[in-house]
Amino acid sequence: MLRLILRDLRLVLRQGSDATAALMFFVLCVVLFPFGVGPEPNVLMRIAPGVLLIAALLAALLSMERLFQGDFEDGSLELLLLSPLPAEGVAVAKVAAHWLVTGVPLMIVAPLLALLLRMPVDQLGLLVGTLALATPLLSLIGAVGAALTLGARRSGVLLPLLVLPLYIPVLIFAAAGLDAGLSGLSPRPHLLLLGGMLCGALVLAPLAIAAALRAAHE
Amino acid sequence: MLRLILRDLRLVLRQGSDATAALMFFVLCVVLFPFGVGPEPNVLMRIAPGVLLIAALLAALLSMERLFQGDFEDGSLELLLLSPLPAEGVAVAKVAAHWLVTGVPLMIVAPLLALLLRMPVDQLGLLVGTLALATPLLSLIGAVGAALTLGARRSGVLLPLLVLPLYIPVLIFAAAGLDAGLSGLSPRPHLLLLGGMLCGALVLAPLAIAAALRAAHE
Amino acid sequence: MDGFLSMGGYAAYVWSSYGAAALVLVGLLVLSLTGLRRVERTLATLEAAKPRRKREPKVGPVPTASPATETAP
Amino acid sequence: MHRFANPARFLKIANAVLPWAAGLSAVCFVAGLYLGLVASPPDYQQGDTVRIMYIHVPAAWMSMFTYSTMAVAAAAALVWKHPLAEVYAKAAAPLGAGFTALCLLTGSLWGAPMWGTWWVWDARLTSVLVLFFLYLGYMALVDAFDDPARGNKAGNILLLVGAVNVPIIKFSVEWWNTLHQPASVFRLGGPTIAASMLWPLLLMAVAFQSYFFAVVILRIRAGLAARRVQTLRLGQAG
Amino acid sequence: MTSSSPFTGRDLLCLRGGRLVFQDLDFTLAAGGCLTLVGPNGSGKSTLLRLMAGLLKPLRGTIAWDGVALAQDPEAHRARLHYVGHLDAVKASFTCREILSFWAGVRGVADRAAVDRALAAFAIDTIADVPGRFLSAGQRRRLSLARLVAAPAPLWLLDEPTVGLDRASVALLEGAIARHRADGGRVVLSTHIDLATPGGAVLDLAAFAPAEDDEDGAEDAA
Amino acid sequence: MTSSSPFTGRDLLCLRGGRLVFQDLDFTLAAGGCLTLVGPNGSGKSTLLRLMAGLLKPLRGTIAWDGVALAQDPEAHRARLHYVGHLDAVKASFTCREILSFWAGVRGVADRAAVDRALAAFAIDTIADVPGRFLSAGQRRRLSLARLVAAPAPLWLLDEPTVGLDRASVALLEGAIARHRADGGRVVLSTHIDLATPGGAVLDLAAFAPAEDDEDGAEDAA
Ligand code: HEM
Ligand SMILES: Nc1ncnc2c1ncn2[C@@H]1O[C@H](COP(=O)(O)OP(=O)(O)OP(=O)(O)O)[C@@H](O)[C@H]1O
Ligand SMILES: Nc1ncnc2c1ncn2[C@@H]1O[C@H](COP(=O)(O)OP(=O)(O)OP(=O)(O)O)[C@@H](O)[C@H]1O
Ligand SMILES: [Mg+2]
Ligand SMILES: [Mg+2]
Repeated sequence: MLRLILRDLRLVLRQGSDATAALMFFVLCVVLFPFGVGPEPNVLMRIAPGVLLIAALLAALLSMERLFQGDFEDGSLELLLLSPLPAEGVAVAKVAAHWLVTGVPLMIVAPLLALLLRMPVDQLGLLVGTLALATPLLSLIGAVGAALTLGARRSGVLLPLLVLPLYIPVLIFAAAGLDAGLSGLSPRPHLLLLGGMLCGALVLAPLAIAAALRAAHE
Repeated sequence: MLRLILRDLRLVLRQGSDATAALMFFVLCVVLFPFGVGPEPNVLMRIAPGVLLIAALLAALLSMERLFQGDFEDGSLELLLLSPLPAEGVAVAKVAAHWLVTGVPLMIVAPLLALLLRMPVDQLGLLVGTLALATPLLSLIGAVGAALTLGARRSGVLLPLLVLPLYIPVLIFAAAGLDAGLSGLSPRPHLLLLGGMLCGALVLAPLAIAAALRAAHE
Repeated sequence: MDGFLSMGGYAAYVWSSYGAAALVLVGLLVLSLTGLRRVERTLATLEAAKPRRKREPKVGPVPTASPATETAP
Repeated sequence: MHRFANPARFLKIANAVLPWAAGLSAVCFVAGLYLGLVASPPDYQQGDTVRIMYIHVPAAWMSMFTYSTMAVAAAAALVWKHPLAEVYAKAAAPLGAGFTALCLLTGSLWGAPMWGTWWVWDARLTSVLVLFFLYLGYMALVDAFDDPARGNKAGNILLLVGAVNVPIIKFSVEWWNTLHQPASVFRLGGPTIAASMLWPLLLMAVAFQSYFFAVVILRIRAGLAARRVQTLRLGQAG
Repeated sequence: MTSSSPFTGRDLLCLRGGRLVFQDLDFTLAAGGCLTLVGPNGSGKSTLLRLMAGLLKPLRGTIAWDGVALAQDPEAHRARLHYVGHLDAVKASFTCREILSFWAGVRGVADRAAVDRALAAFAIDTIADVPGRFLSAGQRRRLSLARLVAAPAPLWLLDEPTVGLDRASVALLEGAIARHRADGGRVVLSTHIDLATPGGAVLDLAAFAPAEDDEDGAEDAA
Repeated sequence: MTSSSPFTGRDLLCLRGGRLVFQDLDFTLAAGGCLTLVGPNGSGKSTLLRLMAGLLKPLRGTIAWDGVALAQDPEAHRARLHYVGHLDAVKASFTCREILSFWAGVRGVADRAAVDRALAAFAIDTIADVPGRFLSAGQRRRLSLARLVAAPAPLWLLDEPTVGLDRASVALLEGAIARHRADGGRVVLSTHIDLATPGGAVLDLAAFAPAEDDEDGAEDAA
């Protein structure tokens, strides 16, 4: 499993631009909103947490599509499922590699972008904390969707359709936590909820992913 | 060429979910914003045109990725390039089919969503008109990006990187037109600009797409 | 000197502009130089690794091979 | 032009040019910085912030110049298959991105005291931002392919498509009303001040330009060497 | 189908991924002729076929039809060739007949009878209404080959056409090639197994591989 | 490698895409044995190999190793098999050696010498450091086959392993199979061409086609 994670990370490094490109998309997406919404600072400040989270969500979603696709198409996934590794182990390894490559860099850049959108400095810790809970959740849930749509005809449009409804609760609680922080309330209950969802997903998602991967190879 | 358009339309209908899924994504995306931003009506109303346009843009972007991919991977594109059709004709046909399948239905649903976001009824005509200019532009520009990233390693994340900056002007002028309409000014200059961009893209994009498709098969 | 450094009260803006310029220009220069050093070193080791094979044909095929690139369609 | 097609001949010329370009750049930087920071007076309207101009304007010019030359190189590579053109475009891209980033950054730093805001979404600023992303997109696209030749080709097409952006940057101030001043720097405080600001500006412009030539020659040399390394590796393997 | 125009390649040199694949390669193919490309893996059979189709351009040398270089009139060349590569262009949700009529239509044949004839020629008429996703490897390949018969074209370029075919289908393919040649058509194919091509020429690509110590040419050219 | 446990299938019936592929199929494979699957296109060779690998489940009947049904202990079965399908699992940006050591590592072999031996066994040691993107069809396939040698496993399931191989490589494969069998390994392979498997059994899948489809089969073969 560790070997698989390392191989995936090496694959990303070798092929260069994955981490940077998902990140780039995140940055671009945040930058896009002022265009559509107008440059008024107070409006921007008001929607900053929502925009950051939605951008993170979309970045995760987009990079998710290729999570299993490459290995599926060239037969690697078939071989991995036929290897002595349990299918759940394969699933965990792929998700971990995805999170290390997209979630972690995103957590690092997010505070900078938040500053640009004029979020107060004392909220940045909360932002990073929320993202630390939200990004692995996004990776886990998205991977379930990616595994389910594997080999599906229009996976590019099917995947968001499946995954977005599951992403919405994450978005709601993360945004609620950030809003609570901004308005001086305690974000704890929302963060605890997110943490609970993360624990649940850590247990359930690998099982679901493994089952979906096996089904894709019937 | 007509045959190719018809075949693409049939492919979409047969495989079911493409048109509906892009549309669904559009709807979901618009619905997502209240969650991220909070339900305050005046904020929502203020950002409605921007949100609608950004959602249209993202829907176009996402459905774009598979535009040539399927035909590329199964060898159909190779055969089309070797057929007596000129490569530019292939490009135009694919873009036309994409627009018919995503742009047109989107134009039909957009007014309904706009009503949900409390856009004034007398602005709906302008909204549809703006989308009628913007969606073909999105299809044309996106197709250039899709053709360029064909066979690239991380096309899923590279494509937005290439295409979003080119989408930004479209977004700006469309949003400016809608905003002008909302504040009682004439949207004409912005729409004329969009129209000019569309004419330019209609001439340039097929050439660029054809060149990129040929390069993808070297 | 103080007046020079304070830039009429705009020190933060002016000096960070010049600082950024220095950073970008020097950074690009250093990156380019180290990149060049690195490839030239690998090139040297690669060429040293197989000198025998390369010397002999240098006399013959090379002149015919390089015009090929110039007349490439 | 075809005389330069041969890398060896190009390298001979480039190596001869390199020290001159580097030297000119150093001299102009020293002179320009002295004139710009010390000798020239502050503007009567903008005060000392006007000194940002000596970075901002050369960087802006170079960002457009670099992109234009890259687009020409792309056309040369696509039409005449000129072997050096792609190496040039690839070598120049990070420099262009750097200049564009500088232009954006110094513009923001200038805008904060002058306009009261770091950033507005007007046509000039937006089109420069698009230029920046075009550079990044080009660099990402070129090395996203397994086959370098294929990456170069895709990059060339992108460069040509993006070339429409350059006139938009140039004329954005005339076509749309924006906060950014039009090409009017020389009118700011009358002809006498213009001379004292014109000299440092021109010196800095020459310094940037020759810096670009010097560094791009280094980068082209690296690009040519990298190509050789790759073919040697492949030849060894096969 | 004109009968006297030769299809020729002169002095071809091809680079792939920065590496010299073959050089000094010449070929001539008259009407009714067949050229079989053989050679070990990686010797450039697929590369040469893509050159002949115009998908790749040679770094040196020219390929010409009746004395006119391909680069001068790519449209005309495309109109006269059929290419069957490693990929089968089979859409999962279309039936065999739909796929075949689309490709025939692209080449201007809108005739249902021609499509049915082509299906029968490769014994896939029994699965004509089965969607692509249910086809086995050999069935897909046969569907891909049926394009050759559905819309006539004077030049067939076939890259390992027998891959995945059972023996009966190989015989059908040999028959189709023989009939095509009897009508004045020409065929270039690559293969690792024996395929009966009476009177056809064989081109061994191993003979044009760059000499071991000749790699400087490749280096300079890259 | 245990030597007495038989690998058996009993009374297998398989549906694919809602269609009956074969029924009443039995097979037995003892240690050192080789089973060659033949049959026309679409007769179910690939399907049977995927059943044996445990990727598909039969609708009726059981496949068992030493009397233990696969479904009861899929992990143990996965640990003992090698599968080479139509896809080669070659990553464009890794070199041949990296790809091979990864797959060997997944099966617990972290030994560089074993990887080098496997590369040599299929004559790809000369391109060991070439990235996957530059491989031709046959070179990729050889790399895929080298997995068999790099990490030993008692059961080899090979779906048309000779596709794309030149003659020299086919001989290398035959040698590898013979050595594997001499060590007590067993091999199931499907093929359309002749492959020397001395003392091996042949299973013709055409014999197990469902009755009502018999005429289709006949037409297919014709
Ligand atoms: C991020 C913000 C900014 C960007 C992207 C930007 C971009 C540019 C560009 C591209 C040019 C070259 C125009 C040409 O050659 O025609 C330019 C020139 C110039 N900019 Fe800016 N600019 C920014 C902010 C500012 C600010 C805040 C000021 C001053 C208050 C300023 C003053 C100037 C001046 C004086 C010129 C020279 C015009 C001339 O050619 O005479 N810019 N800028
Ligand atoms: N897409 C590619 N990019 C770069 N190099 C390639 C590519 N495809 C093949 N090559 C290289 O070109 C050479 C010739 O490959 P080609 O596919 O033409 O061989 P082939 O004769 O068809 O072999 P096979 O019998 O294995 O199919 C090989 O050495 C290979 O390494
Ligand atoms: N993924 C699939 N889904 C549904 N049906 C399939 C699928 N793959 C194959 N089939 C059907 O199952 C049958 C057996 O296919 P299989 O691929 O096992 O044949 P095969 O003997 O390997 O043929 P070939 O020699 O052409 O490879 C065929 O009739 C085919 O229509
Ligand atoms: Mg080949
Ligand atoms: Mg099969």
